[in-house]
Amino acid sequence: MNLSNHIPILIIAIPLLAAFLVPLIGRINKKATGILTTLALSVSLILTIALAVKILTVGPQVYVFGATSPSLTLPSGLKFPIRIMFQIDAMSIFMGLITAIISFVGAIYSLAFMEHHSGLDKYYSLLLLLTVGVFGIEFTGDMFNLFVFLEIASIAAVALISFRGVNLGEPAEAGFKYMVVSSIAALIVLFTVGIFYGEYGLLNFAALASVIKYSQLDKIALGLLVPVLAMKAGAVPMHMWTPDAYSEAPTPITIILVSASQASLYVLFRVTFSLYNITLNTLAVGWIIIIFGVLSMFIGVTMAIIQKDIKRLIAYNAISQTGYMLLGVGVGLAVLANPVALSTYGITAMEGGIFHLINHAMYEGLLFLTAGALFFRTGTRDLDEMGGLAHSMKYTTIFFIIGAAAISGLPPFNGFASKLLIYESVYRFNPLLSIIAMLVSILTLASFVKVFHGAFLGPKLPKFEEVREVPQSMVWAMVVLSCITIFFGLFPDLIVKNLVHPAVMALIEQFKYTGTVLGGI
Amino acid sequence: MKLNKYFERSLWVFHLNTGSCNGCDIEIVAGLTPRYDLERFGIKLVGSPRHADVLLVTGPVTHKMAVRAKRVYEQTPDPKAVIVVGTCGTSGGVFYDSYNLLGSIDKLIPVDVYVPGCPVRPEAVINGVLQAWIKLEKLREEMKNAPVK
Amino acid sequence: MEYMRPDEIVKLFKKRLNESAIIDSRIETKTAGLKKSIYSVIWLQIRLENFKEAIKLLCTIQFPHFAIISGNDIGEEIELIYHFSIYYAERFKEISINLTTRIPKKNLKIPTITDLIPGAQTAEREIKEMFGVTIEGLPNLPNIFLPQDFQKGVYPLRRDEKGVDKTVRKEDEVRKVE
Amino acid sequence: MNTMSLLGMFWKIIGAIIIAFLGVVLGLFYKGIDRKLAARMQARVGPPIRQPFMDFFKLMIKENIVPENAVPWIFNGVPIMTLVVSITILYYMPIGNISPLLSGYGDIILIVYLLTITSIGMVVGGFASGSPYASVGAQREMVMMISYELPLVTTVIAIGWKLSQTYPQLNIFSLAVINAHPIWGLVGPLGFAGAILLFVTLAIVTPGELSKIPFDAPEAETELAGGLLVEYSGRNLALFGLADAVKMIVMVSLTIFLFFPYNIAHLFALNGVFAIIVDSLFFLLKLFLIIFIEVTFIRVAAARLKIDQVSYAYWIPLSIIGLLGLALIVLDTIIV
Amino acid sequence: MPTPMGFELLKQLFKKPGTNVFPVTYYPDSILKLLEKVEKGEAKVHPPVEIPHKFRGKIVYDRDACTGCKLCIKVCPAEAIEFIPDHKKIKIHVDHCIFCSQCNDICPVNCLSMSEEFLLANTDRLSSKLIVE
Amino acid sequence: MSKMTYSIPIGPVHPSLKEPVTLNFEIYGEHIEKVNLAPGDNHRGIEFMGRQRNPIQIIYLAERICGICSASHPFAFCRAVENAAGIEVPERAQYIRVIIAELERIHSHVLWAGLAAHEIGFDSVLYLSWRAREEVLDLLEYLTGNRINYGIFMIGGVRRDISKEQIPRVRKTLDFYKDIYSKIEDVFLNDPTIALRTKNVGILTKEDAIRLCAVGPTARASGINKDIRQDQPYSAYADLEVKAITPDILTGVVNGDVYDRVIVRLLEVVQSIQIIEQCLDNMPSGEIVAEKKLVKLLNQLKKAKGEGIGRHEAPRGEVIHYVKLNESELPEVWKARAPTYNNLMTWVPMLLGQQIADIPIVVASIDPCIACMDRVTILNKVNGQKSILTKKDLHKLSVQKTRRITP
Repeated sequence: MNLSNHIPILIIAIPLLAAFLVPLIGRINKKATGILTTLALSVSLILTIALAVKILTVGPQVYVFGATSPSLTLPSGLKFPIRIMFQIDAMSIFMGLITAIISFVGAIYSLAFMEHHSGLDKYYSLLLLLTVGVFGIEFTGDMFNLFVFLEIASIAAVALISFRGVNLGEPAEAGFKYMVVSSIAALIVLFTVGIFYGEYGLLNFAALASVIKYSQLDKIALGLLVPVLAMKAGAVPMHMWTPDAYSEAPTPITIILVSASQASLYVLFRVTFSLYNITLNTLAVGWIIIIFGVLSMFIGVTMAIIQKDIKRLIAYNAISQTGYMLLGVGVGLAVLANPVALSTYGITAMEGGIFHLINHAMYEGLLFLTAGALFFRTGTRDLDEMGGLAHSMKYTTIFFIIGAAAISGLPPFNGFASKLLIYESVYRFNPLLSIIAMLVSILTLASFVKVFHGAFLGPKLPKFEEVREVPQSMVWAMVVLSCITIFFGLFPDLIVKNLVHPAVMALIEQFKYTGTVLGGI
Repeated sequence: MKLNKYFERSLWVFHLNTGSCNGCDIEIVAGLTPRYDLERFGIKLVGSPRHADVLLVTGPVTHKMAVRAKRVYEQTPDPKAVIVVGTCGTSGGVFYDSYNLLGSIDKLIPVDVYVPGCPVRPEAVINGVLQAWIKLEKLREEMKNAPVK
Repeated sequence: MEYMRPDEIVKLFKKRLNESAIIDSRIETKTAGLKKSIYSVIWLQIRLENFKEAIKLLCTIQFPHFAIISGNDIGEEIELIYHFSIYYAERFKEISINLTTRIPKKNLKIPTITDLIPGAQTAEREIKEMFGVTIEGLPNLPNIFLPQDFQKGVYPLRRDEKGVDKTVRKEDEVRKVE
Repeated sequence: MNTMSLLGMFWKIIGAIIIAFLGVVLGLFYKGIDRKLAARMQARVGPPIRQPFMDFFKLMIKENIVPENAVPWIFNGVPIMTLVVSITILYYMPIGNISPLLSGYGDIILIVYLLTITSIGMVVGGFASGSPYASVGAQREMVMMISYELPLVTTVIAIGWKLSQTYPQLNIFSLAVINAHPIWGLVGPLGFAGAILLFVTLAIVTPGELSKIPFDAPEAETELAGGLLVEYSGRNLALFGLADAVKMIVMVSLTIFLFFPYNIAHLFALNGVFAIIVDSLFFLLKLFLIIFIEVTFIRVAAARLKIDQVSYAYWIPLSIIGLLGLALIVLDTIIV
Repeated sequence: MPTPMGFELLKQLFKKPGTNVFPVTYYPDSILKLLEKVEKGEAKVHPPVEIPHKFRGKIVYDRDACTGCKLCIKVCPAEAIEFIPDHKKIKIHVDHCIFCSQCNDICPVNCLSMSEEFLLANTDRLSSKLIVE
Repeated sequence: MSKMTYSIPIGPVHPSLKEPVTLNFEIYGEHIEKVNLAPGDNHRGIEFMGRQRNPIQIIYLAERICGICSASHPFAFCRAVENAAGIEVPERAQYIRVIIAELERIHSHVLWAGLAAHEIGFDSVLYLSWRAREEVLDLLEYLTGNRINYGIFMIGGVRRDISKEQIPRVRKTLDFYKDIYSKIEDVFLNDPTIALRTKNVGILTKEDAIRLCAVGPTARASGINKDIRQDQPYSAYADLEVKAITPDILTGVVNGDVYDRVIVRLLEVVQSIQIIEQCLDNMPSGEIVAEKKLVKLLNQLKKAKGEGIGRHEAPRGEVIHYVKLNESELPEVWKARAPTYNNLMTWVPMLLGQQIADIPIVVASIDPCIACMDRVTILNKVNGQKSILTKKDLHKLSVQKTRRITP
């Protein structure tokens, strides 16, 4: 019974505790709140990494609250997992890493970015809660807790999105939109929980997976879950909330929101792969997801190109990038039932999709941060207002270039690495998909050249005479992300082999997932 | 100012008309056409003074163009040469006694070679370029002997 | 209306405008080539008051081709010659018509003809700038030829004190003298 | 790659230097030939073939002016970046039967992207100059880049797909593989027609990619006075020139790899050094021919198109041709 | 491209170029050395396109025949002719001359005539080469 | 700047203009919203200079109004002086004048064809046509003694005769043009890319052409068959059958676009060849100049009193000179109007709504001769009162524009 077994709960608990401490500290010293948050998140980051190492070496870990075994023996001698438990395999920890890094960076960034705002204590505790929620979604092992954490995250997020002031129009609207969306999502999830419980009397993923038989009810449940989760992930055509939320939220929150949407993406994968797996008609569902993906890619980018607001532009690009992940994993799902195809290109496609997940979090975060930096200095998000900032904000410019190059999949940045995986596997499934994907990434490039030209190039504008580089902490936040971006870009095989591949396998090999829980029984 | 033997082997020309009668201008263009083909010597007409090595100036300088001519000359990166083509650019020719003329170009910018003629024949243009080569080569010799700072 | 011989045209002018309007009229006939084929040029000098209606009348004959306005500074007056040609686009038919009018320097004003012939705008602006003639009814457009900062009250083609006095002599006079 | 022995690394570096050098020299050389041929077609003597070299050396000594509106570090950085990138592409290219220096996953897609970077380099450079002409030029370049991407990608993917159907286990997008399996051998009559269509597509994309007449709207001399290069002078201009030359080699060799990867050494039962020499020479010959067809001739035999005409030409007719080619190849495979 | 121009160009490719390679085909290794050679007569310079009879080139002045009647000055459009009062002769500044040969026509004693020399480029417009007297 | 239009100045120093003139465009996207002409960069105050010179000197001044029309202006000027002073020109001289004028027309049109091709980036055609042009230049040099600025016109006649032994050479050249012409025509009328760039570009309706008093090929391409050689024949034209060329002769329709102007000019080359041949065939013998003795001529002109206009159909359109002699050595008034002076205004209707890429070809399509046009303007400052933006604003606006048109 050493401490290392308790890492999972610690990862959640520390930020949670901090969340409640922050207001108290805030009474004493405003500054301290930020510091505390950063500390808490850094600790959970370290723990996450530690856990990741453990899991990737030892194997999946099940953490049961208040017991050693998840199962409860009924008088009848029947055993099945009933206790609240975290079930963390390669996939979950992969997501966990993303969240940990992003939230940590967000916290650092906030230090300077939010300096002049009031109500910092609320801000930070909400931030922590949001993080906790996201962590929970990724770690939890049963449907109901999924719902709980979903709610936690949503509520925190709603508050944060409209943090800039409910009296201001846009933030309020954005917050409201998000509230509606997420409550619908939560309700649907709850509904499906009902369905499953009613049908099997089980809530634990693993247990469900082992008994699920793809009955009519299950079909309904799936039919409800897939769109809803896609909506939470901001896939076209249910993307209306994304641009508002992303652009109106304070920048550090925006990037955490990105990882939150990815969390729901994760849930989508979890449901389709680990829960249903080959029981369902993979080809059909796969295609549905692929279509979601292609739509998101294309519409997202075309919308992005016409934007004038830099954050909205990036937000729309975020949508189109989500499309890539859906595409990659969708192809994987589509050929799940066909071992040959799966081995030749299915796995690669999924690797691409999953790898893109983390890459996306990194460069998207970076881009949002640079956008935030511009906003921080110029006080505007309108591209027509800006211009010639490369003269005064050299670092920001460089970070932006890195981010833009990465998102448009230019070598040697991480975006290229993951997109390449997608291209060179997807075209075997259907050549057109690859063509569209490549075209989209060129369009993405175009949209970012536009930003680059508008905001950074050109003559120094008189009104921005006094503009200078952003404060240390923000720069460092961006440095962290750009380092990761470049590192992933330079040694993709390293990451794919050690981090992504296991995650993909965790998704594909359902029995392992169930085994970890039920095996103990 | 640096010079090397490749400079005069690829003189890129920017054509500047400061109020000429077209005669010289079309003869310059004719110089590029098959019959005379200045491109044999690596001479090529460019669209931007930034790319130019040689300014071919034609015509008496009207006050208006004087400003432009000066600006173009400044925009041209060093090392550069100026060749005046045509009598009116050299001295004013028939165009004198007017309230709007500056007269010859050398009042405005330093001129290296004058090519009188009204209008000059394309061969005369080539000959003018030849003079420029000679001048440049001599200059290089000097620089070799006594490197200018 | 049907084709009219030069003398008929002059008659028409005399008829339509009152007698005093036409100060002087003459028809030149020139010959060309071996065949000595003939073409004619009409010179009409018209009082300033009737000038505009003369143009109107001309337009009724056929929409004239407007060439140019020549100006000349003759002491107390400025003489403007509007060069037109009509009956173009037919072999041997075209007739050049030059309408002359004189404007006293006391009151340099002449109505515009751009309302009838838009193509005349450039020429009128030119006259305005060269001789300081006010063209009534011409929208106050920026100088087409003179710069905005051109010395006020100086009209280059005037022969009196308002003309350009000193001109840049040939630049190497000096050299010549030595 | 990261598990490469030190010696191998060393050799690679040497090779890299050699190839970079060769690429540049060849590029300029072929540029010279291109200019000479163009001149001859226009009944002129034309410049000596070594003219591009002289231009380069001349430009290197010219003063390098940075306009005050420009962002200096971007303005000066872009040409270098462009050149480096276009040279990098060469490292992925097998010449004759010499295998490429670098190779990994999907080289050809990588190449497509690197080509994009070179264009983007020009665009950014143009924008960075802060002159209206340059901006218009840059916008046009941007539009063109997007326009010809679809046909280009279609061609590449189509061929890759065909290969993948025939040899599922190969690493399809590596040029070496494509080079080893000519498309013509794999397809039936239908696919053959498709392949021809694809070749046409690529042949028309090439001048656009190199922004040569009739697709040189971005640098239109008589409209934009040199377009996006208008503010560049001296060293930067020289570098752009080099990049352009190398890019020409790259694009044309791309055509060769995709469509004419044949070697002749084995016909003479040669092997070892001779084979390499013969094939390299043969490769140069192919290079020459394709350049003549795709660049020189089209360049001198057409007028410059307007940007909207260019963009239309690429988006609608050419894309359709490309997709048709793809469709034919797919059909061919399914039927057989 | 299968356009009329296309065929024309291809035909042209195998024809001889219509260029008159004056003074030399390509840039020589050293222009000065070349000129020396030409001086010595070792190298030959390709002549320009031959100029017709009665071409109006650089003006030639027969100083002795001139009577100083100043008619040429009267008609010269470019004021290229300068009268030197003390010995009643004229001096022609070629850098002003526009080669109209009007002075030749009006000269009562035909002391002025046009040569066929038209390669007058010079680095100094006041050089003796450009002044006839 | 409401619709985020931004302004681009073309000229005075711009590769597509061989002569300085400034056009300011307000561009929206790639399309032209507003055109603002600011000529005058090329002004030399020639008429002013004319006041201090005697008629013979003015001939050469007139010649240098424009190097390309260097036969037209002297022609018109001489006719004006002759009309004013009542000098009769010998028939042979009239014929020689016409021959020279028509040779110049050939040279000018072929030159224009080349330049037009150059503007749309078709340099091969430039080289083709300019190679052809060299022939006529040689001929002119052979007849007059100079390639350009022929200096052959003299008040009361011409300075050089076309002798018997020169005629074969002339015919040779004409034959050369007969066969090269077919080639050029084929290129211009059958090349797809040229058609793409010239058809339906820069349209000038017949109404506009009449109202703006357009002249020359520009007017004829819009369907006005107006040609002084036909309408009011002078010199030898009176004996020749000259018909004004309009595009419908070839195509049957009149669009008034650039393509039509190309057609008109090409056809006029053929016409000129025919005219010259007719002239050569029935060229009368006799004197070539009314007054051989220049001194006498000068005195005669000094005594003369009167006014006269001289008109001539230059390659670009009607040239008209007005001269008033008033018993003095210097003419009292000398007014010269070149075709471009009238045609300049037609740029505005032609250019509106076109693209940036069309500017060079449209501007070139009227075959502008700024040197002619500007002869009268005094100093000129770029773009009158219309606010031409500083380079910075320009850039800024183009930045905004990029946002719209990228991609």
